[in-house]
Amino acid sequence: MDEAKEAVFEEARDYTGAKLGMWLFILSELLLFGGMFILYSGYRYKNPADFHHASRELEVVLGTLNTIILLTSSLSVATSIAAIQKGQRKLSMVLLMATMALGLLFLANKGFEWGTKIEHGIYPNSPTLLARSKGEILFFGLYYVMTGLHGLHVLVGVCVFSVMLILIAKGTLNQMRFVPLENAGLYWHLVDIIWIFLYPLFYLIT
Amino acid sequence: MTSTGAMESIRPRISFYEDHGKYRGILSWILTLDHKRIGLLYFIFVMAFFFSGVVLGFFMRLQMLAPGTIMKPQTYNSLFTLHGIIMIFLVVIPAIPTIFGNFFLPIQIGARDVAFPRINLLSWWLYITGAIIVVISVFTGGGPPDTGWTFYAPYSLRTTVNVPLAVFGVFILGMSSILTGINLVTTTHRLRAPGMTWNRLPLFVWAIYSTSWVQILVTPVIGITLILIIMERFFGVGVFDPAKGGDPILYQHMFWIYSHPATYIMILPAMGVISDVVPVFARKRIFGYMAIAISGVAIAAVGSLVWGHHMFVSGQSDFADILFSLLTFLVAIPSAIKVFNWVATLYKGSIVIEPPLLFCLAFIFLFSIGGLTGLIQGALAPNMHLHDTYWIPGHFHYIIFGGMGFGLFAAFHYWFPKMFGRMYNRKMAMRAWAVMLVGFNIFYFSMLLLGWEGMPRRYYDYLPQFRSLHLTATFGSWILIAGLILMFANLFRGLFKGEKAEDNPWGGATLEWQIPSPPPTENFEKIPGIRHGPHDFKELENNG
Amino acid sequence: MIFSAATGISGRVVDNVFLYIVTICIILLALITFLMVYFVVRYRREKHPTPVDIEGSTWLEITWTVIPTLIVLSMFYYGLTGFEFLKKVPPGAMTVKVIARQWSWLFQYENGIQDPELRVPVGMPIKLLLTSQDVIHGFYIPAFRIKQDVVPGMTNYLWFQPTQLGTFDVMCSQYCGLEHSHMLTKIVVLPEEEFTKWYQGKKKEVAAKAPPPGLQLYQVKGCVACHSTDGSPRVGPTFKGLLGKKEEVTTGGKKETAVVDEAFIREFISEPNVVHIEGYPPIMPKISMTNEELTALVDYIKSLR
Amino acid sequence: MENREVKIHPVKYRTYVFVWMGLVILTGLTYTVAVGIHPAGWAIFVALAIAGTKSGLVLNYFMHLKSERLVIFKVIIPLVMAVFLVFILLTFSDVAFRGVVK
Ligand code: HEA
Ligand code: HEA
Ligand code: HEC
Ligand code: CUA
Ligand SMILES: [Cu+2]
Repeated sequence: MDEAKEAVFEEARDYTGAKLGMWLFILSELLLFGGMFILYSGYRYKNPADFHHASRELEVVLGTLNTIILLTSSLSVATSIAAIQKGQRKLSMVLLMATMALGLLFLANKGFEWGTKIEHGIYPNSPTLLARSKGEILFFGLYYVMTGLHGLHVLVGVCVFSVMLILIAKGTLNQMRFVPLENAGLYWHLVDIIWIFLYPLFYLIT
Repeated sequence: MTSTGAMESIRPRISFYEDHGKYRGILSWILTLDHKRIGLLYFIFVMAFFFSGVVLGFFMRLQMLAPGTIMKPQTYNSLFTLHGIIMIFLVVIPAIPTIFGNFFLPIQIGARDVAFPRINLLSWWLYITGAIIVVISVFTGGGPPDTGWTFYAPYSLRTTVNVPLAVFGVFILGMSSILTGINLVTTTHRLRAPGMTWNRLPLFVWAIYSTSWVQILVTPVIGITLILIIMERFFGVGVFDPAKGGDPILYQHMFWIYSHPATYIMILPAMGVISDVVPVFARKRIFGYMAIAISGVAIAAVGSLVWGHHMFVSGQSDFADILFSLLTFLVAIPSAIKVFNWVATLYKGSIVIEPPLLFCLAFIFLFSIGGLTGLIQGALAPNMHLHDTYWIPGHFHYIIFGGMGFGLFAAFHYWFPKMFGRMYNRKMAMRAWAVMLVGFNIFYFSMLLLGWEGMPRRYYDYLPQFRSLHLTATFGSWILIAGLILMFANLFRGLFKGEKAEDNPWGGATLEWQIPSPPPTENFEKIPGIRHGPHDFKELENNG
Repeated sequence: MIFSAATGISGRVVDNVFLYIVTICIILLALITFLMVYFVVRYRREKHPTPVDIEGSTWLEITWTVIPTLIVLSMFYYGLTGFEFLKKVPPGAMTVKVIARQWSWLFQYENGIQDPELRVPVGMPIKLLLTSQDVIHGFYIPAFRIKQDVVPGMTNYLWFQPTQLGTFDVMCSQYCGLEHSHMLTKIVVLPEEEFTKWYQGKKKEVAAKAPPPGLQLYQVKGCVACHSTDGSPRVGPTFKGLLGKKEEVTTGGKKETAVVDEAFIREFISEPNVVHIEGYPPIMPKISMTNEELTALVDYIKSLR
Repeated sequence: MENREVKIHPVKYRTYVFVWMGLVILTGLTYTVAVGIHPAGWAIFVALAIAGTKSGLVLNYFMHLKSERLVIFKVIIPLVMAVFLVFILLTFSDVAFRGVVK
């Protein structure tokens, strides 16, 4: 192999560089949600009472449960990465599958929650909702958009993990080469952090 | 993996044009991982969109010759919307970072490629996808969007034309922009050659670096805003719809949180070009290197805090009006510092007058006018009168096209021999420059006067008192476009018929001039060690 | 003279700030341009073959940071004083409500008079309360140098004090759709007595007949923006000869031919988004009105043959 | 060629489990405070403070920010927080100060 090429390969696999890139991506994701939080805070400031009332209608227990599910999945993915770094491939795969299962459980829960709300006629533009106060319309508008966008991120995360799982099974990812998995993990933690804020802001308004 | 196909064939003197990598023909371009090829890909498409934008502008000016006879109101409304969308999102925001940032940033810091070549290619594909979606939106649904490039709610929620698709296209363009930003920041951090310390970076690299940060941090905000418009249109969530409690002013905040910093995404790279080109033709180092580098970062930082100056008459609180006006004035200071340093660089130089320098001088002049008109409308009382009149297009054409546009032309003329290995006709370039400068001022100065007279913008028709100025403006636009055609014809001719360029025709001291023209794949045989700053012409001469 | 003169107190205030900043800007621009051109000529290669390498100068950097800072702060301050004046409504101002909608203006006076043109007495401070029924508009009187966006869902205000008799243009400055360019009206500054006469006269008119006649409703409700009464084309179909006209309509995706009768017109005005007329954009807004007003309008439309 | 990557020292599983326990406890805490105690006024600040602590744990341990050596990693999160805070504050300079027009 040509010397020049080899050097490029080494640079292209620059471990810190890859992580830096992922972090920058995470920053921009944070501000994507940040934009929504700006809207949220503006509208909550203008309609405090309505937000409080509307928040009462969300299932706090389900929300708390989902928080714990997501926190646990963060734990499992972090340990999965540690496992592959230690060369424990099987363990890593099991933990990764657990993460995906928890992610799906989270989505199922969310879907159930949305489902009951929609059954009660509370969804954007529904006649029931439009009959309510403006603050409540806004609350539920934001609720659907923000949790929906977050759910989409969870879904993407699960898809990414399934690719990672295949790569580990094939041996492409291993004790020597795990950056993609580590980056996927970073992404998952980001999704977790966003939920950590969504949870009190939607479910715990007093 | 990387294009391993051509691995054996790497010989130092084969340019990246001949080394087509794993694929042949068109595929060797659209699937390339080489930063220079990707830069050229952007070049082609940005140019194409730029020309469509100019043609739209030309038709808008025609309409102003005889309103009512040339086109229907709806046509005019979609024309200025498309003109704005194309020029802002498809041309000036990507132009310098993607074309020249891609092509020259890695070379200037002594790297073989960007940090993530594949993501780089992905950005280009996203750019093309977004652009295609925007183009499709023109021909489908209820017809081209007619909201203005600002998509203000609630009009954008109510109009029956194809807003969601256009907005989605812009969203994709935003993703492309973010990925480019991530790539260039990481590249600057990780791939600098040994000895390329932060205070030896060419100022162009500094400029692209600050720009990239702005891209990463504010683009997502407009991303989510545009998504919300789509949500509003399809599901009626209500966050921007006053009928459901939404606040149209909050929409404007969200929009300008991105779109004001976006204006600095446009201008900073151009400032970087000027800061690197002027010293080469003055044969001396830049005056106040650190002042220029830091003021660039300051513009990026403070520039992210002034968005409210687009909303002085929107009904936002008086307190916000005052705060944003103050911040707006503060952001002018780093720009002023740059201008003074550029002028000071000319002092006691040994100045060679070549086309790139002329474009730089035009930049300084036109950018100053644009910036100073910015100060006038940034003051609260005059803004009450000037907002949403032709004064505003006057201001931003001066600063975007006079600033960013001429900066880009300077870059064209400066790096042309390096990129293509050929030289254009310099005399002709100077003539085109003169024609453009004349046409430009006739055209856009009339716009400023129209605005002061009280002619609102986005009008397809006007009251009789504005007629003479509109005619002058249209007349000026013809001269301007003539100059533009002359310039591009000259460059185009140089591309095919120009004489072979030397490796270092201008005597530049930065790294790209120390390698062959056009550069070979991977740029350097051996990663260079850096021992001096970007404008150390003495050092260069001593080394031969 | 190329500049149209400002009028009203606000006009003078804005012009003064403008002049102050423009003067400074012109001086700065001249200075920069002169130095740039001078250096290029003076130090060109033929005249000055060896460059002097100067790295920079800290005191110069400080100077040209501090001086511009002071300059821009003065600009800010001056702009601010003008702004404060423009925002502070003097006590005793006469209040007029302004209603904006696509694409016409309506002015409502305190005594119930409604008019598509703004009439004010000279010398009297006027406070305008701006509301919009659909999208954002911008209320702009160039001669007075004042402007304020009219935003749906909130009330904005603007005040001015005319000092000169005459008629001035009012324009819509915020892009609001198709006929944005024609959302124009006039402000008429009248002598005190003449204004009072008009005001009182109109008032009697208002008291005398309710509901007002169709023609007035046609203007007041804003139909005039989109429908002509003389057969000329506008955004919507003309009212002339509407009754009995045969036209292609789409109802819920089904195309059919309908003959326009009184019931059709009534229903169309109350629910404009159910049926669409071929060849026109489906943008007619739902305009709130009482039953009597509706009847008056329909009678008016019927009368246009 | 890839030996740069081997030098990483994986975190002990135990650490992760402790962090997770901390997170769950904090979740319980924020729930109790909101549902059980009902503090008026400052409730949102308590909730945000707890959420901030939780994300601090996730960032530092799960995402390894604590053990990153390069300066850039240390500044980016504060940077984004600062940017976001400024966006909120400037938006509130409008939202919170709008007078009512009569
Ligand atoms: C490249 C793009 C670009 C850049 C760099 C700028 C730079 C500036 N802009 Fe501009 N602006 C736009 C693009 C840009 N703008 C666009 C597109 C719009 C309209 C959007 C729309 O509505 O469609 C707009 C609108 C706009 C408005 C809103 C007007 C309105 O709608 O009511 C304002 C108000 O404050 C403003 C101000 C400024 C200021 C103060 C600067 C400053 O940064 C300028 C600084 C530069 C200088 C000051 C000149 C150089 C210095 C000297 C010559 C030395 C002497 C100087 C001093 C003593 C200070 N701009
Ligand atoms: C980069 C931005 C850009 C550029 C270059 C131009 C170029 C032109 N513009 Fe502008 N214009 C806008 C951005 C731009 N415009 C925007 C954002 C609006 C507001 C839209 C809205 O209201 O929503 C607007 C609005 C606008 C109006 C006001 C419409 C109205 O309010 O009613 C008019 C009217 O005449 C006009 C005319 C023109 C003409 C004739 C040209 C040209 O034909 C002049 C010729 C151009 C050149 C000679 C070259 C400039 C070159 C470059 C910038 C670099 C190009 C890059 C490559 C070649 C790779 N434009
Ligand atoms: C914003 C523009 C606009 C305004 C204001 C407006 N209209 Fe219309 N109108 C339209 C358009 C456009 C159509 C065709 C609608 C369609 O195809 O859905 C229309 C159709 C109609 C029709 C049916 C015409 C036919 O050919 O059958 C009637 C009747 C009518 N309008 C009455 C009114 C009245 C009365 C008012 C005022 C109270 C009014 N309109 C205000 C735009 C407007
Ligand atoms: Cu109303 Cu423009
Ligand atoms: Cu701005």
